[in-house]
Amino acid sequence: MTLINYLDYVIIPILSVSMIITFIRLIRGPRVVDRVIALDLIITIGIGFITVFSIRSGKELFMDVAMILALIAFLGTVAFSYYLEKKT
Amino acid sequence: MLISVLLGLFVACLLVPFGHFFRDRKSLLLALVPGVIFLYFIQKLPAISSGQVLFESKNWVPALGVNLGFRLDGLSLLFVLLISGIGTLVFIYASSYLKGHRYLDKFFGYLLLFMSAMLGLVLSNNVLLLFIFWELTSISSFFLIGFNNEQEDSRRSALTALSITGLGGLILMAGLVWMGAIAGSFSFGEILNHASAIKGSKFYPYILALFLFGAFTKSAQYPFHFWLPGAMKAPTPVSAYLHSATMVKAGIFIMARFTPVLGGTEMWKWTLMIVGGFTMLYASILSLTKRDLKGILAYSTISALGILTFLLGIGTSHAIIAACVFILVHALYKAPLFLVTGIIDHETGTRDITKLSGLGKVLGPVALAGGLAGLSSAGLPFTFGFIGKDLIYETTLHLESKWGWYLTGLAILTNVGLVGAGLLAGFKPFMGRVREELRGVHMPSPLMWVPPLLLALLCVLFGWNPEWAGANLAEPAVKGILQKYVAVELKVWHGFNTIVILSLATLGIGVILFLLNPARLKSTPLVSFLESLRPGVVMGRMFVYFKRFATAYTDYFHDGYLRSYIIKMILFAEALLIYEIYRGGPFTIDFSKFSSIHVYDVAIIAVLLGALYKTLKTSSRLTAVVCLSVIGYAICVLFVVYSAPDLAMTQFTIDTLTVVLFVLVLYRLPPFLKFRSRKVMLRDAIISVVFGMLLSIICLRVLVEPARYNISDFYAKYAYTLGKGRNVVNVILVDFRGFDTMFEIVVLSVASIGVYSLLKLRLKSSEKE
Amino acid sequence: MVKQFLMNLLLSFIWVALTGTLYYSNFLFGFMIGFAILWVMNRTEEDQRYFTRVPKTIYLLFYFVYELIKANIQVAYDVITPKYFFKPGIVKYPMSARTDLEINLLSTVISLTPGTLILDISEDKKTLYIHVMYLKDKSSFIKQTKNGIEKRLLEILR
Amino acid sequence: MKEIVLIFLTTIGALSILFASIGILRMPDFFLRLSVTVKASTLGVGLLLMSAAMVFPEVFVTTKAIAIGFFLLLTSPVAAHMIGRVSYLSGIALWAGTQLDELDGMYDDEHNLKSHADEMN
Amino acid sequence: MELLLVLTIGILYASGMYMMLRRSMVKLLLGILLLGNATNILIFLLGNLTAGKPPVIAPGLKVFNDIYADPIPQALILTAIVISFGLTAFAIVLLKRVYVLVDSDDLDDLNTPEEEDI
Amino acid sequence: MRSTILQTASQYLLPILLLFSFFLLIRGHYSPGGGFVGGLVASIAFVLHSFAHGVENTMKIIRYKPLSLIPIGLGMSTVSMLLPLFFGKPVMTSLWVPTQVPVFGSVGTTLLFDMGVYLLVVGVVLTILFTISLFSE
Amino acid sequence: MTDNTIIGTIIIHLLAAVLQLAFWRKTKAQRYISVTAAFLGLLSAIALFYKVYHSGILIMNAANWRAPFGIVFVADLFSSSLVLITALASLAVSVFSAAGINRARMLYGYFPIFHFLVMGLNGAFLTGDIFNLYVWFEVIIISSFVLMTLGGRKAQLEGAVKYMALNILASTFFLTGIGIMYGITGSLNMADLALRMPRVQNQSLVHLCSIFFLLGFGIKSAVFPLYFWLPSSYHTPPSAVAATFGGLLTKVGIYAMFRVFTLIFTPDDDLKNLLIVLAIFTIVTGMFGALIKDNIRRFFSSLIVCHIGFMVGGLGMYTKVAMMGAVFYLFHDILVKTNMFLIAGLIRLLRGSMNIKLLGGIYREYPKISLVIALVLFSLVGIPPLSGFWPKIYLLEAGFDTKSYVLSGAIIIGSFITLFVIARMWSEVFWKEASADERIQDTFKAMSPTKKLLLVSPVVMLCICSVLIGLDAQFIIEVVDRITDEMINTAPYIRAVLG
Ligand code: NA
Ligand code: NA
Repeated sequence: MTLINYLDYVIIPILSVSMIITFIRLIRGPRVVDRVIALDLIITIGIGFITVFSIRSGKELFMDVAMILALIAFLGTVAFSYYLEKKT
Repeated sequence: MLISVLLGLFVACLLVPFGHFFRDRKSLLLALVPGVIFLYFIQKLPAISSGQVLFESKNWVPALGVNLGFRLDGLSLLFVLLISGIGTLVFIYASSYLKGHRYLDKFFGYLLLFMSAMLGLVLSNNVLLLFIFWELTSISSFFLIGFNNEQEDSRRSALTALSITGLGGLILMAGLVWMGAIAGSFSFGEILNHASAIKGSKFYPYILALFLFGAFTKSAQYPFHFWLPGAMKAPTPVSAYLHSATMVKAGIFIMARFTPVLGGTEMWKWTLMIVGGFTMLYASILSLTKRDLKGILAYSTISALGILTFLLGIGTSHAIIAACVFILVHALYKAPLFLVTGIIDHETGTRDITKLSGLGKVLGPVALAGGLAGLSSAGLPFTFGFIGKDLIYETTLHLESKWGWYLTGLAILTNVGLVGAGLLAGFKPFMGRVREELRGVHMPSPLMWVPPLLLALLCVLFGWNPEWAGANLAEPAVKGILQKYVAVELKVWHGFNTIVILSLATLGIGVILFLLNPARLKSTPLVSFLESLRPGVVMGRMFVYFKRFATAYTDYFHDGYLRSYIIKMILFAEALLIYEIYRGGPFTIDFSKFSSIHVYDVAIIAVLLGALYKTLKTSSRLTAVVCLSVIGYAICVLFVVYSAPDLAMTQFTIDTLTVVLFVLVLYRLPPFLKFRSRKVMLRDAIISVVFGMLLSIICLRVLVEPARYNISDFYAKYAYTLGKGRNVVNVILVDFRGFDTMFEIVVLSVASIGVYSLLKLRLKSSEKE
Repeated sequence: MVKQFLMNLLLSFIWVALTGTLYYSNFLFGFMIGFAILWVMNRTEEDQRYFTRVPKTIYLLFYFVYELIKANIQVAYDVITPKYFFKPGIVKYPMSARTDLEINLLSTVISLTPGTLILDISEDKKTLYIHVMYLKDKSSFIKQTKNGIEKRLLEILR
Repeated sequence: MKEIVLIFLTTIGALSILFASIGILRMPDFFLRLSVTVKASTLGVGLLLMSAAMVFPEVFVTTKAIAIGFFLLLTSPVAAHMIGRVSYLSGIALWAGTQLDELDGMYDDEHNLKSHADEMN
Repeated sequence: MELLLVLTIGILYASGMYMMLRRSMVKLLLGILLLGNATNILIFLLGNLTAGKPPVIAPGLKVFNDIYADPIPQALILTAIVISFGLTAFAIVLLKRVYVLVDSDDLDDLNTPEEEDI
Repeated sequence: MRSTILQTASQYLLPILLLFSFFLLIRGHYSPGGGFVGGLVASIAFVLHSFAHGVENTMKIIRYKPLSLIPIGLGMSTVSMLLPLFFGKPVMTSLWVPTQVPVFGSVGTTLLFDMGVYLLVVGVVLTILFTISLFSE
Repeated sequence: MTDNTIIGTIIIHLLAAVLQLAFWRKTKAQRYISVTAAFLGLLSAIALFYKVYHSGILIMNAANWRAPFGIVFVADLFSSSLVLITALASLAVSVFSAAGINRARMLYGYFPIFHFLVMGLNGAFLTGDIFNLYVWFEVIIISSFVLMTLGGRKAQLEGAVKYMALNILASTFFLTGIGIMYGITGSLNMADLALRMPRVQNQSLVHLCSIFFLLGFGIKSAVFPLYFWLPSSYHTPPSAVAATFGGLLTKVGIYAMFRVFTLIFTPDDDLKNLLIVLAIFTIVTGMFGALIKDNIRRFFSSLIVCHIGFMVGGLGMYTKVAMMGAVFYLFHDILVKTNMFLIAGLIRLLRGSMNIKLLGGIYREYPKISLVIALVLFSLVGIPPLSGFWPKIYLLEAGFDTKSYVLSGAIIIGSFITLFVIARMWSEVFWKEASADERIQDTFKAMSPTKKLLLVSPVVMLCICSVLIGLDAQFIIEVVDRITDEMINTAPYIRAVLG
């Protein structure tokens, strides 16, 4: 089994499953903050996925996208915190 | 001819800036304009009466076949002389009548405009040109009727008149355009040449209907006549000019002009005879029941117009001769009657005949004018009116069919009414004892009483000596209508024949009617029946219903609710798409063309759709925002997988910024409103789902469409070698399609300025615009 | 001045890391950009000791990667087993760290260590409020942290 | 050899992420979920990045991977702190098994946090 | 994958429309955003999907030596995304202002009667 | 929203993000990135800073009103669009500096254009967000 | 051969806007820049028109990439005449704005956005690339959003919400259409598309695609049943803005419809009939709306809808004569509608109101202005020989040729209601005595002579233009004739673009 196959048939499915599991938390909530951290985790998983995908497709270009995600994803969390604090 | 038409327009335009020079007596100078025109055309009289037709043409809009083409034949000349001749007198009269009026200069401006329009109308040799002038008469008369614009009545009458004649005009235009389309030209000569083609066309009935609708509205035929009495709100000189001599005759003129083109058919004949016949009788009876002098004159004018239509409908050469003479006759007596009425109104302040009597003692020359005109109107022998009436009877009696006698009866009845009306207007105010309150009445300036007297004297002059008018005015006019020569020999006395008996009988009955006080007729069943036929009121009511319908319609479609608009638009879109998809027929999908589905595909789509579902369902705004950003991030990952890193980056940053935006803005807003009506939600769901399905189907169809031409190969080839960049998307953005980017950043700038101003700019309530 | 220079140096290193090309010119360019950015930011605050000890920082970084792995194994076990072993609590922790940088690094490090998470810092910057997953005893936790992570960190920083 | 290391790294990385996601789903209260996710996911992604750095021979990929990891380490505790603090403020319920809550009552009306309960503000 | 995306596009369009038909201004906005996303994916799909081949010419090459994803739809979508960001920003603020003025999130309240015209 | 941690973090994230944004800008022609994304990242840096320190303080750092960046950015792009006119070429035609410049690679009007876009995007995003923060009632 | 004159107007307005942004809050400078730019724009438009009129279709390959690879700008007679007319209208609005727009609005970017809008209009007329057209449309709509909301009054914002939502819907349709178009042809260049459309195997897709364009442009041009945004919003912004909108915005939709449905898609009978039916309903809807409204700008807005029907009807009949009528009408309508809304603004300055029930007495106080206005009003109606008259002849003639009797009837009734509404307005606003209502106030009287001149001269200028169009209809007809030739025979266009 080559690395690519391994990534395709093991790693990516694991990541996909993780994403969906996290997503269930996002749907379930119950509070907005739960959704926000689920969102944060989804993005983090996304970073992982993109990394794996770039290994898999041999294009390191995609890591740039991961870099952007890593740098600014938390702005969303900050913004939601800002919102919630203003509201309470 | 062009110059004569333009002269009035030019002077009218000059009056806009230089009007203040003409606000006093100097306004009399303006009478020079019609005067000069009159003199110019009178010198053409010999040529025309010898049978010549003068043409003049100047290119204007050759593409449409519209040239400034003029044609001076007998018919035009007759009208031109009336327009300019009576015009001169009316101008003189008006400068005194409206002395000191603040809008005197504008009055003359409108009047000049009107006069030029009339001249243009009767002279034009091109149907579109004719129509242009036709509309100008409507507009200028709108301004003239509404001249006393501070009075609501006046404004309303002007609006009614414009509405009726304007509608007629537009419909006439359609008729003329169709005629032109069949003839292949808008030149009157060409149309005349294609007369048989037009008459033979299967569109003839429609063209005729459109044409006559226009003509009838303008010439105040029943049931469109009601605007004319209303138009009496205009200052009297206007009434005298527009509503006796000229504008209303435009309708008659155009019917006469087009007689060779459209006339002669049964349809033409019967329509004109029925409409004209009914109008003449109806109006003549009603004219007797009016107490307002102008009302009497207005209805008798309508009646006269009915007679003219009737005669044109009969269409025999006798009839045409009668019509031509009667045009002249009517103008010559009706104008002075109006002018006299104006004097009475001006000096006494009333036009109610029951309040007027004995004015003959204080207003001698005026009474003379009124009396003579009244007699001509009544058709006393040795007045021109007698000859007119004579010819009418001659026409009806000469008809070969059994209808002749019926029509003669109709004519007699009408004429009896007109005799009464003429006497009521021309005699009644001057007879009897002077009323106490009228004793202080002064003679007006000669500028006011000389013009009507002149015209009245003409009535007598032509009455004594009709040969000249017959040969020089009527005969060429008849030729102009019929396009063939018919001798017109008018005589004072034909000998004692049936016609004379009928004429005298008419006169006698009329006089008796006058003496019996025709106001009493008002209570007769016939009159109350006729009075109950009020097309004006009916049309008014129809208009109200029309407006009500318009309101309902507008309220239905434009109901103020955004979602109702969207629904209508989407339903429309769906209808079109469904029709087109249905028309496109079935299609097969080649599944092998599609790429396989990976686990991550499923995960991405599952997350996307799940988040979408939550967005739709949640009642928390913030959850919706969270879910929306999940959708965005899922799309971002999709872009990564399917080779669009630039897109993914942009999508992600923009999505994050959108979240920030939402968060900054939304925190004060209340939770979502819940208007849960299952029915509405179901309806919306169905509409939206159908739309989504249509889009899916379309996508599928596009996907099965075989390989496309690939323009990106060019980009791929030159992105590095010429564009000097490796990232083709970026090279497209800043180079190949740099213009898109250039102006998309404009969009961004404008949006930010918009946000800035929206939040910062607060106008004070006192600030406008 | 010196601190800014160091910050600038750091930025140029990051630049080189980003572009991945270690040319002299590239480093110089990165330095220039960094200088420009610092100039734009125009900070005037006094006494900000940025990265005075770069090597120790890098050491710290690797230390925490190690800690991270350790923490994860513990948590992972807890997550996948049906029974919950944790005894959570929010603990008030009096800091020795004083400057913003110290506080920040400390809280970052604590957040990344197993089972602890900074919830907030008091207004007077003396107290951390830490969410602890496996809280057996409050005072022993505080002591452990004081002598462990905080001490190590402050050693590097001061 | 390299392949085995890679498989090892990616597997551990993916599994940590999986545990984080299971954690976020299973944990009984918000703070526990938060606590679990931050670390596990950061680690997992870090490992995946490391494998990427190994796979691609170019230096700049390695630096990129380091940069991403660095950014994640920098930002995720901050994010966790922000959201945790706000959740506490918004009065989210702690798990029933919570031992101690020393934050209780320490915030004043303007969300200023005191060091001591008696501190006047 | 195309089939999944076709389905997704349909659902996105449908939900966008559905949201636009609600009475809440915020939902209207969400609807607009969803429609924007739907359109972008539509362009992306109809411009043909290519997995893992970004249109970036590898260093050292002058032209592509492999297949590559069509860059044009990407450029178009990029432009469209940026434009719709501008519009969205404006729309959000507009709705906020309207909310403050009318004191309601209800689109049905946005009918100042004609009598109040000046 | 006062959080010491966020404030400190934003102090060092701001330069890093700005640096990163600039990185994205100048290599956009060769790899994913470009003026847009660069500008967006730069503005995110400032937005983050404003969350931690308040908009007023962030505005002090930028010194210029973000609104004034718009004409500058737009002006730069416009100039790069119009520059070829002076060489008798159609607007928007790329003009290149003949030699390769270190770090940047090929330098030409497209880079100027992209820089205009970058500045404009920063101006736009910050104008929008800061105005909202400052003036929302 | 590429020629930079084509985008002269675009560049002038772009530079003006950028300069004005640089002169932010310096309203005096902005005013000077605006009027100067509008004037230069006119000169440039004249130059372009002159060139195109004498030497045929001109193209400009942006960034020097030949079509269909780069974005191409094409000036044929149609687009260059529209550019010219737009330049006239925008000069008028610019001058009017200099005095008629509240200073507060100028402080917040009125002028730059106005110039962006005009730039967008010119771009939309000139571009030969369908996606670029989309970008121009977005420039137009975002500018119009901002102009519509500038000042932020309640009615303005309420109208803007609907305006915005429905216009974004239009953009969505348009963009979807572009996506489909790219999907089936792989091209974005309009000339190239014209060649590729017939080669698409499944022609049903071409029709489907055309429906999206119909919907998108239909919304922009306010065709029934897509017109709702227009009467919901056009009565709310300042008059100078409403003038730009009323005169130009819907017309871009019409332009795009003509361009797309003559160049890229050839309508089949179904589509033609659909257009005719839509035209009839549009006319009827507009005239009903106009009939029942008492606010000047509200019924002007409805009249816009009504007259859009004339043009769409012209397209629907799809004969040369019909299109000549429609294009002529388009030219006339831009000038007159712009002027109408300027006049509405003038009236509001004279009286402080737009409700005909409150208005009155203007004729008495301002007879000369009133007469000029009368001229404009009646040229809208199409009283011969003013500008609105000629195209109607063509339309009626085409109605006869194509047996579109109902449409002809609708045109007649629509014209009649226009006449009625306008005459009623004249009678109420100008003739009627001044109302004693205290809300009535004359702000015009107190203005400086310069300001008065700035307000009145654009009205007079546009009035002269429409009178000239009426009197020199021959020239316009020649132009229109050539334009319709270009529409019917697209080969020269395609050859010019693709070389
Ligand atoms: Na370029
Ligand atoms: Na870019």
